[in-house]
Amino acid sequence: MRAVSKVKQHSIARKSLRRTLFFIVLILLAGSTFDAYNQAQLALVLILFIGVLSVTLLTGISGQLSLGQGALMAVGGYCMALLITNKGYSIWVAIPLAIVGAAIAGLLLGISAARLSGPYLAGTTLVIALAIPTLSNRFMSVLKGDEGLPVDVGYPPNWFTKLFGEPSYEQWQLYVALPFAAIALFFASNILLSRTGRMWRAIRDNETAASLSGVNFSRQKIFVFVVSATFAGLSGALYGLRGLVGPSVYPVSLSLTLLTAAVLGGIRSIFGAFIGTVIVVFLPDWIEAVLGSFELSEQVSNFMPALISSLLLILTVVINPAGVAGTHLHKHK
Amino acid sequence: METFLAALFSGTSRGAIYALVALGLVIVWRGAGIVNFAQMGQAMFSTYIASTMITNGYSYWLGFIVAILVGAAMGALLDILVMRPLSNKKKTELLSSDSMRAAVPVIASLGILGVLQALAGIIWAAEERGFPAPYPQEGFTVANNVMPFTSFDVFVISIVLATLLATTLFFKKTGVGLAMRATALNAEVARLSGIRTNFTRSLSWGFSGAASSLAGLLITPTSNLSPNTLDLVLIIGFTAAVVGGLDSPAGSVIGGFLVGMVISFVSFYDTPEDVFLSILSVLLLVLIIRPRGIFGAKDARRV
Amino acid sequence: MLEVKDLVTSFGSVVALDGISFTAHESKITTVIGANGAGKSTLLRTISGLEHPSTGSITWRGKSVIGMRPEDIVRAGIAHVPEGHAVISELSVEENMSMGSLFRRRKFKSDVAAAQDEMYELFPRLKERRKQLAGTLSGGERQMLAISRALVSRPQLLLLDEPSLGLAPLVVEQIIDSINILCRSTGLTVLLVEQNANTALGVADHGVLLALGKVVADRPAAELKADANLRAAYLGY
Amino acid sequence: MNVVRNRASLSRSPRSFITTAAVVLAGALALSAVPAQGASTPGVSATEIVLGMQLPQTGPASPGYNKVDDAIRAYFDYVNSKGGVYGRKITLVVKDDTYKAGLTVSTASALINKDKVFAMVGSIGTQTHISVIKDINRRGIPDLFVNSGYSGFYTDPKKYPTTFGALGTYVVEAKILGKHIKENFSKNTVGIVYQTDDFGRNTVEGLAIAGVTFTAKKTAATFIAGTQGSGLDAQMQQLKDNNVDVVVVGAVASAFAAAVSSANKIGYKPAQWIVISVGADATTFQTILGARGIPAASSAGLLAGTISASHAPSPGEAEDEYVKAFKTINDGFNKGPDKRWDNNVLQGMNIGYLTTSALLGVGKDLTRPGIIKYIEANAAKLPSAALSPLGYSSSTHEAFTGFWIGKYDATAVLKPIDATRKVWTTDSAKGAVTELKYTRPAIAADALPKVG
Repeated sequence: MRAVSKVKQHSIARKSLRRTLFFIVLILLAGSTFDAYNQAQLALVLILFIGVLSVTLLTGISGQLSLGQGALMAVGGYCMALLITNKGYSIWVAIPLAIVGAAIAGLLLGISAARLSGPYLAGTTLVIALAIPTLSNRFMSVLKGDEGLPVDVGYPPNWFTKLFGEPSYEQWQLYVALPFAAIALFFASNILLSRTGRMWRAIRDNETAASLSGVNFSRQKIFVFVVSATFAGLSGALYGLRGLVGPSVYPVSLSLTLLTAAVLGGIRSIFGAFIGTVIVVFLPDWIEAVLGSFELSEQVSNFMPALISSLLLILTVVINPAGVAGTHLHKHK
Repeated sequence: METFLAALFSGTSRGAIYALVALGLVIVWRGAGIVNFAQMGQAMFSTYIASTMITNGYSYWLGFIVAILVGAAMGALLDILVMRPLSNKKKTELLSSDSMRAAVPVIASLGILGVLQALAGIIWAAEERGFPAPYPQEGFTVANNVMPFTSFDVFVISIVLATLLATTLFFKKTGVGLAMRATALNAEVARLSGIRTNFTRSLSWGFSGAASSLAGLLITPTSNLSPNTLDLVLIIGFTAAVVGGLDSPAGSVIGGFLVGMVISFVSFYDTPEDVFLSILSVLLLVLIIRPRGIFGAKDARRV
Repeated sequence: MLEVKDLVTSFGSVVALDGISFTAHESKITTVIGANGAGKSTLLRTISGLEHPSTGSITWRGKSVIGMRPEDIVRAGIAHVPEGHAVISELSVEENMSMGSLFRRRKFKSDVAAAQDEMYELFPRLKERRKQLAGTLSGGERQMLAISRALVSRPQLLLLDEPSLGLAPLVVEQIIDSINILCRSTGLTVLLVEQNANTALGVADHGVLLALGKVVADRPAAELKADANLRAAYLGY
Repeated sequence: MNVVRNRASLSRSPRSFITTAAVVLAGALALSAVPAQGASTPGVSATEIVLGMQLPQTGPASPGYNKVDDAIRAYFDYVNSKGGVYGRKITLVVKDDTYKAGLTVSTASALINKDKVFAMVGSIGTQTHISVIKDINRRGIPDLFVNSGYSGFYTDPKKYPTTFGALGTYVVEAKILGKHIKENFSKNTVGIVYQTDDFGRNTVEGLAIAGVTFTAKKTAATFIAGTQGSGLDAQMQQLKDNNVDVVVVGAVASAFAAAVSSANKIGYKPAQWIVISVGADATTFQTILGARGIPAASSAGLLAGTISASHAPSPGEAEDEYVKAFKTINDGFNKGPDKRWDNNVLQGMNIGYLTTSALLGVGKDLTRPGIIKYIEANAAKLPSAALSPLGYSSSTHEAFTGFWIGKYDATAVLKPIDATRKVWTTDSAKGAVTELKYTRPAIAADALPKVG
């Protein structure tokens, strides 16, 4: 029995690894053909993809609706920025520590949220997303208020330039984000395929049945929050490395953007998370490219991207709530 | 003492409006199981219509009534055009779990909010404008002190209380009200009783739209009008609804006044910078003791 | 006369009703019996419009009800009391009952009150508790309330799904008796779904035995009751 | 059943994953790709100079500011109608960052990499600009005439060599107003209401240097920027309770309107309102209070007597030659949704004018290092509508170091407080406030800057 499950675990890990390698190759291929701007956008996709995965795990897989993942991103970002600016740590040390910080925040949030469900959880997390950024003014001397803590990915180390040549700033952003996104993908894939993922889905689909079959319900719920916070914290740290960690980097709308990406792509799959992130990041450019051929007055053109993307959002949800990647789920019971 | 009174008065008039916003959210939640994030977007839009009418010389009251009617129509229309087609998808596997039934309409309502804000920007430009109050905004004098409490605030509180009373009576005493409550509580039994649930559900959306438009008309005289000015009001109103219990209209009123008082007393006695943190603390405190809000049903009807 | 012909209803790949045909005659009690999962509840839910059949026909008094919405089917005179004492616990007894006649309020104003009074006469215990929340009632009282809720709509056809479920034998007897009296005195047509075949066949005129979504027997109730082989094969006793 | 189906969904073949993802990414590329430009200096060709600007055009922080880009563009269109700069027409590419710093990084990247702008011009938003200033400077892209008074951008040109301001810094203005307060209101209780961001804090800092200090929760009332919409009742009550009779407002115009409304509500009538120039926009003030049912005449009455400072003429000074010329251009060329003449439009026009004069001054051979060097060295030669010279030098990139102090009259026009307009100057550090003698160059008949 044990031997069998070990074999299974191996095959799960192998499958996740295969998927991750494909992902890396795909991104590197795309990155090498893209121009500088799209390389930077692709880096942004990788960063937000990790954040969207945190929504996929929390909401899509375990069924807990959070509107405050942006606040967990902020925790990750601030932890990292403080370690870099005050302690002089390199990003490679600061990011893992920031993830630990976010995981602790996720634990606290999970403990207080374990009893909440549905809109109550959504409401609480939304207010958290609103309140956390105001802490930066409350603890002005450390968190530097609205001005925030400027940080960036810096320059590649010598061994890197020796091996691969001098990358542009955009390429370097992409190369920094890629390993983290790949690790996140690997872990998310492993979780989803494993027994843990099945347990989380059981929580989502039927709380009572799950608790009857011996799942320690609230402990699992808290665990989901911690794992999800780890992903969000990593995403938030990388997001801050684009230039600044400050309250205007992690507004309430960031949390809603993550949820939007997750739902657009298909909230139950990793592939959906990726597609959704690509859509959210590139949609404004696509709209701009299309609108460029029309003569619009400034009053109209200013609001056109927001109007079109919101309309697309409604249409996608109404026509196929399972999202772009979830068409095959769209069947009658 | 003066500060105390001032905080009390200020909290009452603000709380009344949050109560109204929360009531709008509760009506839709009960009626359709949806948290409508577009609600204050609808209010913003209908308030702009009133504002346009008033600046073009129509009377305040005509604008007032038109805005409320537009709000009601907009609510019903959103249900018919977006939410009903969405809920017809309930049979799909994705929407079979409760969390998704909560999350997907949230996304749809965010989309609606985006559309309304963009349209308002296109139609009325994004400049911030003021909105008139029908009564003077000069405070009454209590014990030789002018309080932040005006004839307009009296108007606000009385119209909100009247609305709450009328809503309660409507739900309790009329057949349509009973049909709406039945639809909200158990749609299947309601349908098997011959109630046209699609209609009653749209009616809930219409009611909620009217209530939130009223809230918009009442809050903009102190907060200005621009496509985004009511975003924060929605979040605070949502908090109030959650604190009070999303299933309970009475709870939304208590929650609204409670949150209004917290905001007011923290602003007057501590510093306005702590407002959001204190709202969060109150929310967590209430929900840790009662996970479904103060007046929320103990037994989970919806998970 | 209710005529069901070649009715097929499925959920995804699971076929719940697999070509069902039978007839329920007017002013008679027809009972549908069968083991758990035989498709009895689905049959009623399909007749009342809650489920949509993929093929087949359902006609009531010569008119097809396929494609009609549940609320319109009620208005056409077919009332359904679903499984599990379907009342709304958060509403009072009175409100639950009047719910069923809301759609008749305008046209038959005087009759609405009369219909309710009849129900209070039929189930006096409900009258005592009319102001109470339905959630506070006992199981039997809830079942009485659910039936009353259906009957105040003045149906010609009553679909009754497992009224005995989870109730004490004495209460079951009382409820079944009331239905019997009502049917005989008013000419109401009843389609009674029961797992408890003995009780059902005891009161019914006609019996339909379902197994795995198919009709295996369609005979007068007394005849079915007497057939020991059939009982043993499909009902397990 | 769910579980089984989900697992099936996850084990969809990697090939289809790859294909779909590749298609999506290729689509992204195809739609967003822009042909590379061959010119040696990005954004400059024989016929065109491309400039980039980012600001909140939509969203909560946009009101008012969203008029500046239209005004700048209107001035450039005017220049283009007159033949452009050495035959090159100026194109302004504007990106909306909705005042979210996370988005600003993307819009800046688009301007730099996609639109290949020669320089950034007139960008608005302190916090958002912080997120990109380092990158812009590292690339050597001129970051001209930033619309922020945050002194951190300008006082250390070694840190940000390409960044130049377009306002006097908040500290300088506060120091000058502080001196005025010290001299004229020494017998009064002075209080302040300010927003807790760089703008509000720099204002408090500048006032403190001038010797005007406040006590937290007594004479200093704060609010989080963006929340003034819910009224400033508590703040005004606090100042009233502490018998403050001179109220300084370190906040945006809508907050000033909210403060006056709230004070009015509680019958609080301070003897003097003093408003930092950012918040003293008469048009915004009257638009908000006017529509609240307070007619223009009496909202001007509420504004009348308010003291403020300015580096430029008041937009209400109809006789000023720059105001006159800019107003005509605004009427003819502004295609924005709201082109009503106000402080924001005047500021935009002046940035357009300054940019044009810098471009003219560098000469035909336009390079990035060239224009940075030129601006730093020739501040005195660059004309503008301001009543103060530009302060750019190798030690600071602050724009206007001079402010004059004025009082609003009954027609909502800021009029000099002294019989003749006196301009005061100081630095963003501890330096003294002194009077400045400056004669502004006259505007040419064609309203184009004459350099050299």
